[in-house]
Amino acid sequence: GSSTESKASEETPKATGTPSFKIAVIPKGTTHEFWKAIHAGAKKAASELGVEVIWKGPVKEDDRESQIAVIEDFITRGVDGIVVAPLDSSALVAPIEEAIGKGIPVVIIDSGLNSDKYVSFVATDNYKGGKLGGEHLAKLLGGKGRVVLLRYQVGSASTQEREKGFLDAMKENPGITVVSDNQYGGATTETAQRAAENLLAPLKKPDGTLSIDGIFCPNESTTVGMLRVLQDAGLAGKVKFVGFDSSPTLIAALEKGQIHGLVLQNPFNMGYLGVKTMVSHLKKESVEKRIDTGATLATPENRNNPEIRQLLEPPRE
Amino acid sequence: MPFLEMVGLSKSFGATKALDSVDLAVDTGEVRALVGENGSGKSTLMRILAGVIHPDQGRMRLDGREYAPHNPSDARRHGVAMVHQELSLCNHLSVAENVFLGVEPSRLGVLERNELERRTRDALSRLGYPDLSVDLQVGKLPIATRQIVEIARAVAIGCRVVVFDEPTSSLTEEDTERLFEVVRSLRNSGHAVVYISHFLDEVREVCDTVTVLRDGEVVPGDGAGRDGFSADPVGSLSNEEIVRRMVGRSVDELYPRSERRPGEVVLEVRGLTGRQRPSAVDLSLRRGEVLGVAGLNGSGRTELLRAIFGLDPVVRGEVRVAGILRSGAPFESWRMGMGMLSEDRKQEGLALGLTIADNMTLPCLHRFGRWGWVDHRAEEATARSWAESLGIRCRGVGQKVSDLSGGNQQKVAIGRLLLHDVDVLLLDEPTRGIDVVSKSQIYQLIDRAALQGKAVLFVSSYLPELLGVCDRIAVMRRGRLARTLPASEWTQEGIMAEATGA
Amino acid sequence: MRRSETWRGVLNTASLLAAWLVIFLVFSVLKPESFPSVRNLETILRQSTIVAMSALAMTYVIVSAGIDLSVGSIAACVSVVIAVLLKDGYGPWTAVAVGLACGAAIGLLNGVLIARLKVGPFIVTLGTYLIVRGVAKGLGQEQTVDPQRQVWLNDLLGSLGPEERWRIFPNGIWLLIALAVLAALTLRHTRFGRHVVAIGSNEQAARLCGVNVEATKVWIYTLSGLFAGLSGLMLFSRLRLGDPTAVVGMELEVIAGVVIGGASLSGGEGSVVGSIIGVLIMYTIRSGCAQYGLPNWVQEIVTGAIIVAAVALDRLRLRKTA
Amino acid sequence: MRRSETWRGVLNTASLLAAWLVIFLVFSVLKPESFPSVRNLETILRQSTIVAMSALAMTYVIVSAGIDLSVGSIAACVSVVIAVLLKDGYGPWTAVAVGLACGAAIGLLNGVLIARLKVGPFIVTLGTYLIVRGVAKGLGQEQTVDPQRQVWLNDLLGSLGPEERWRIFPNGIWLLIALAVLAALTLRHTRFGRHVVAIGSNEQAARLCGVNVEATKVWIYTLSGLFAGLSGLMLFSRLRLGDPTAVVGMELEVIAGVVIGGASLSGGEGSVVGSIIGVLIMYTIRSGCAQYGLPNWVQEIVTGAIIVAAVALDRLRLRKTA
Ligand SMILES: Nc1ncnc2c1ncn2[C@@H]1O[C@H](COP(=O)(O)OP(=O)(O)OP(=O)(O)O)[C@@H](O)[C@H]1O
Ligand SMILES: Nc1ncnc2c1ncn2[C@@H]1O[C@H](COP(=O)(O)OP(=O)(O)OP(=O)(O)O)[C@@H](O)[C@H]1O
Ligand SMILES: [Mg+2]
Ligand SMILES: [Mg+2]
Repeated sequence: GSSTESKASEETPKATGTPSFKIAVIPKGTTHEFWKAIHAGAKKAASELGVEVIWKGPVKEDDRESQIAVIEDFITRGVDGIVVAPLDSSALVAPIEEAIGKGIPVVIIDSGLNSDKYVSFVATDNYKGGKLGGEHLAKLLGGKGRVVLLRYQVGSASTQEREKGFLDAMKENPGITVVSDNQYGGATTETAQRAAENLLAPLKKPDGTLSIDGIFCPNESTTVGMLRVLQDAGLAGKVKFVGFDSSPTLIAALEKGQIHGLVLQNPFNMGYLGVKTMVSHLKKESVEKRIDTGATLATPENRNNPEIRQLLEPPRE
Repeated sequence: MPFLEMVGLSKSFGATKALDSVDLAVDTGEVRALVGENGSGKSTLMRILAGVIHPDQGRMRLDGREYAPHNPSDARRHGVAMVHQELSLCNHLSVAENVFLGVEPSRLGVLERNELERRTRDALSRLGYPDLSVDLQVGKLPIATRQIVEIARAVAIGCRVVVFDEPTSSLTEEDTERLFEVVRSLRNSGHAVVYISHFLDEVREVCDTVTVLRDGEVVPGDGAGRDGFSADPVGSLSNEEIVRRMVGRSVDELYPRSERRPGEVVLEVRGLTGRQRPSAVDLSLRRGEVLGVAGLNGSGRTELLRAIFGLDPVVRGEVRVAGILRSGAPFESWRMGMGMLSEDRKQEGLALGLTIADNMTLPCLHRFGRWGWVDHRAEEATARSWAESLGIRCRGVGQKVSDLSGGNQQKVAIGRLLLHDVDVLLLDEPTRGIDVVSKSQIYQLIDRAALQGKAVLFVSSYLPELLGVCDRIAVMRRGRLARTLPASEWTQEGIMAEATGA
Repeated sequence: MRRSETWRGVLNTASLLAAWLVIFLVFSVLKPESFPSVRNLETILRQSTIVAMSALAMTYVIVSAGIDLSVGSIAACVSVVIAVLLKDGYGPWTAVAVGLACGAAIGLLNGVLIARLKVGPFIVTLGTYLIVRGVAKGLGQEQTVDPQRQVWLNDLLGSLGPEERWRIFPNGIWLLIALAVLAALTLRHTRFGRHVVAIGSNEQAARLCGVNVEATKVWIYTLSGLFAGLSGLMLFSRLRLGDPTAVVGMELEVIAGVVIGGASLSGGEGSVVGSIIGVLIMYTIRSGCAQYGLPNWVQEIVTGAIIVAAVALDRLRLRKTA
Repeated sequence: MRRSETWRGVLNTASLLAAWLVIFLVFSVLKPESFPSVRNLETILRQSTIVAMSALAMTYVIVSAGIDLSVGSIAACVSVVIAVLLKDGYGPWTAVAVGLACGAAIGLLNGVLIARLKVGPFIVTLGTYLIVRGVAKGLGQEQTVDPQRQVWLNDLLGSLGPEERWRIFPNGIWLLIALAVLAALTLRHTRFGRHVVAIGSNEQAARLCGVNVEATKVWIYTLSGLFAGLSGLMLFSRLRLGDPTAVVGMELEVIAGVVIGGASLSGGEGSVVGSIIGVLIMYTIRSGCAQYGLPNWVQEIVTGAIIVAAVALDRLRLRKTA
């Protein structure tokens, strides 16, 4: 796994007079479009506010230990504030509290942390997002049918929230049965694709069509992996499919009607607000403890609305 | 009742019957020679005694008690120690650690270094090597010295039975003499000693009694042995008689030498200098000529061959084969018509995990088939005919080389050179571990090769065979070629004097 | 090979095939409605192809007593190279050619370091494992690269539509089969193959016997890089995008497949066909467990246990016949 | 050790230490304001401890010409075991004892399979690598396990508060240092240690001399499991939870550290202190690159290149002196 560190420090006339803060922004990983959008948002905030943003992800994608090391290195190196998307709600408590103890304030983005010492928590409500996706799928199915859930990865809090939201939405529809919800896609698109293939194989009817009516995937890599399998088998579009997050591949599928809904977060805003909140705090202004960046549903119908378009193709870094 | 008694021992390896109901008895204060052809089962018998392998049938008694060692350390606990035919040392450990490996003096698992080194020094002094430093890594020692360490391992711990399996195959005359002293003193202090060798002179010099094995069975003697066990006093048998018992017929004309007419020069070495050895060696070799190289262990004969062949880096000098300069690695040497036999067949000579045919044909696969493809049938047929003409004891050329006895492995390695039909043969100790009969076979092959116009460079530590087989003999001393004379002008004493620089 | 050995080889392959059949049958009984079908077999084959491709050349590497840890990184890197070139508008043939050339070049680098510098293959390829992964991420700008083009590469491993059923398998699998046959014949029946075996059995003896050990090793690792490149091509074809973080840990799967297939890591032994079956066994287990609905962690346990058991049984059988 | 050898050993260690110093100095020059500080050194040490702990026993494994791929899985599994026990209300000592016992038991299993069934260590530990990872996930119910308790285990690797500065390092690092000294002495000065070297140097010879090869191997792998368990304890202490998916790929880091430290994968050579420095070198590079702000992919390339270069230089140096 990996991430680029880059510095964005532009002196804008607006920002003269404010002290130039050094703010570390730490994503969970970097190979998803999602993090690129967060990076873009963080940079925009940096240039608007005239602060320096240092972008650095864990060396090993999705590795908690590796993310702890990144935070420690920033503590040693000395920054004015840390904006972090914690890979784990508990494991990251110690290093983050250590940073806070050493006088470095921390803003949490994307996923929660079991602590209340941070400045603010800027994130999507993932449970709501999952539920949104589930309700959309239920509506597409008319409240009855058989569905499957391909989970993301063991121990990932934000996707678990989404999965939970989705399953709760299913429970509200007694006509819907969840055929499978214990298979994991794993960290990459390739593993997700294999998992999806094996998940669908026993669900194929002799005539090649599927014996299920709906599919939900809780993040980008599982959604892409599932999409590939459906495309391969010529089933794309023939089964209702709701995914999460956005990427060029998924947008194309949405346009072709192969995906019937994408739950979108607002990563650009997350990065932007994360840095902005931190700067406000550093300037001794008061900030909200919880900032919801919202979840929106994109469908083949509404995909061309400007505000949806903006979320589907967020500015990237 | 004899001290050590082996009754009805049998052992088969798959289809090979290595031992067939062998009886053997050795007493304390006795040095027993065990002789026989290659593959007759000598090593197998002694490996059973030392607990390395287990017999299919039969039993052993030691000092009047039932003796059935589970493993080598069990055997050592019972006082049975063995010097193995192939070196078995740990190169990364020191001399002292090797000598006491498995039975290190220790307290609560912590080595007692001083004790360890003192006792090692004692053992080495008894062998006549008080100056060998006990804290050197064994991997850094020359082969001959390693053999000493191996022997020290057997005599250092208090044991009652000592087995030597061809201990002198890489020792000089001088070292051999010292070893004999040790063997005699073991006998005099009441040990039972078994001594395996292909050198009947050695047997005659150091052994009291002799037992002959043939095809895994003991050849019955004249009934002079004790308690019905077959063993004859060495003095009561002539060499011819022993050989007759070994092979079932008498063997004569040990050193065949046809009338050879040397042709043009085919191998020319000028000022050849390696990293350490050799230094500034000049020599030239004609077709149809056999040039012997004598010298002490460590004099650099092996290094000379390796440098000529391109296995070791050459610092200065040049090698020409039929006038063409050799510039590269061994694969070029083969292409130029030069082949080499290594003295270390286990490490370097043979791919033990592969078959006889694979090993024999490896350098000349291009002769079978074309475009890089290999015609197996032709390849196998050729290998089979050579295996037969060399008298290799095997179930077929598809057998793994690791299953063969030491001597038969050596024959495979020699077969490879002859089969490839090279012009220049570099032979390093070609008869090491080979029985008397096969030796004369190999001499014949060398002779035949020379007659066909090939040139042979023959390195050996066994002077009689050099004197018997070669046209000219060169003596090597500290990496330099001291003097080259026709074989007829050399005597054993002359060679030794030249080699030691006396 | 000697006749006796050919027999042994055939027997070994037969017993491996039998093992695979048993596993397939077990899952067929557990999931009779979906598992025992040609389509499912095709699915398993398509999943195995990426790993199997590298396993072909890895057989050579392992038979020569070497190891190549960089194959996964090379595959990921080649998938990125192909995707980037396609995205930049190059034709698919150019993309594939350049991608495979990159793979072979990395293999060549491995080979030269191993043969010339005499550094052990484990360390050299551990180094390139890291380096090439880094390069892949750099090339892809730490992103998956989606060329968003409809090219024939995309269908190398796609499942066949009903009108194409006459082809039985997609082209990628046919390519694998053809290369496997070629690799198997080369190992057994050419000088190069015999030299590989000799080096693995006793490198010093091979050198003494006039085998050009260095050149042969360079070839072996170059081949390994090239075939890892083919794995990368297959990976691209499956994902239709270049993914610098894909197939992490693939090298261990490749090695496991080769070893289940009868190769010994100390060299001198191994067969190409065995390796393919070894990979197939692993993927059949995985697919079977998943389709039977076992949780992922049970799948891992079962796969691990079967790997150990397969090799242990093999050793026991050999010891009996020896 | 022999006097001459002791010297060689000291020289080797000194040259490794010098290499580490050079790397540290380079980064100190590049980042003079933050890199050359005791706190930073402590940070690097704390980050290396998990891997270094396993590297201690891995040195034994590699010196004996073996390999253990399961250490990462064992560490993850032990962290889960400890977390589950703590969550269920057991005391921290009990949790640690049971956790370490599990690690040792898995190592024992490895050892028995390797020594008794004569299956190669690569395959056996590849199997347990998968199996144990699966078990960890099963135990943790495919979740990280958060005991949510404040116990002393949590502070084994925590950074020290100002009032504790007199202890210089946290307890976990002191434990590492103590065990390293013990392991180094054991390898050099006990029968067990010498037998390990003998097995790696020439297994057949060791057996002929009455070394109980099987028992020694079982011990070696049990130790490796136990130390991997200690890595798991350190992992738990760092994360304060049990994480079944943690430290994927750790085994390769451990092996790389040991080999950089001078061990040879063909056995017989290696030193405990060298291994520790090897791990330290890797983590210093990583931390230095991170603090200097290099992108991760550049960091991977640099690490890979340094691994190869370190070993290549070592070989060149040895060839010269030989
Ligand atoms: N491990 C083995 N597997 C198969 N066959 C073996 C094995 N060890 C020995 N043999 C066979 O047993 C027979 C006796 O071998 P052994 O080594 O005892 O002969 P030897 O008398 O010591 O010969 P040499 O003088 O050549 O050393 C040979 O035919 C050999 O091929
Ligand atoms: N492991 C080693 N490291 C360095 N040098 C060695 C090693 N093994 C052997 N040698 C060198 O090679 C020679 C091998 O010893 P050996 O007793 O075989 O001498 P030689 O010159 O080959 O003569 P001979 O043919 O009589 O054996 C010694 O001179 C020794 O210096
Ligand atoms: Mg013998
Ligand atoms: Mg010699």
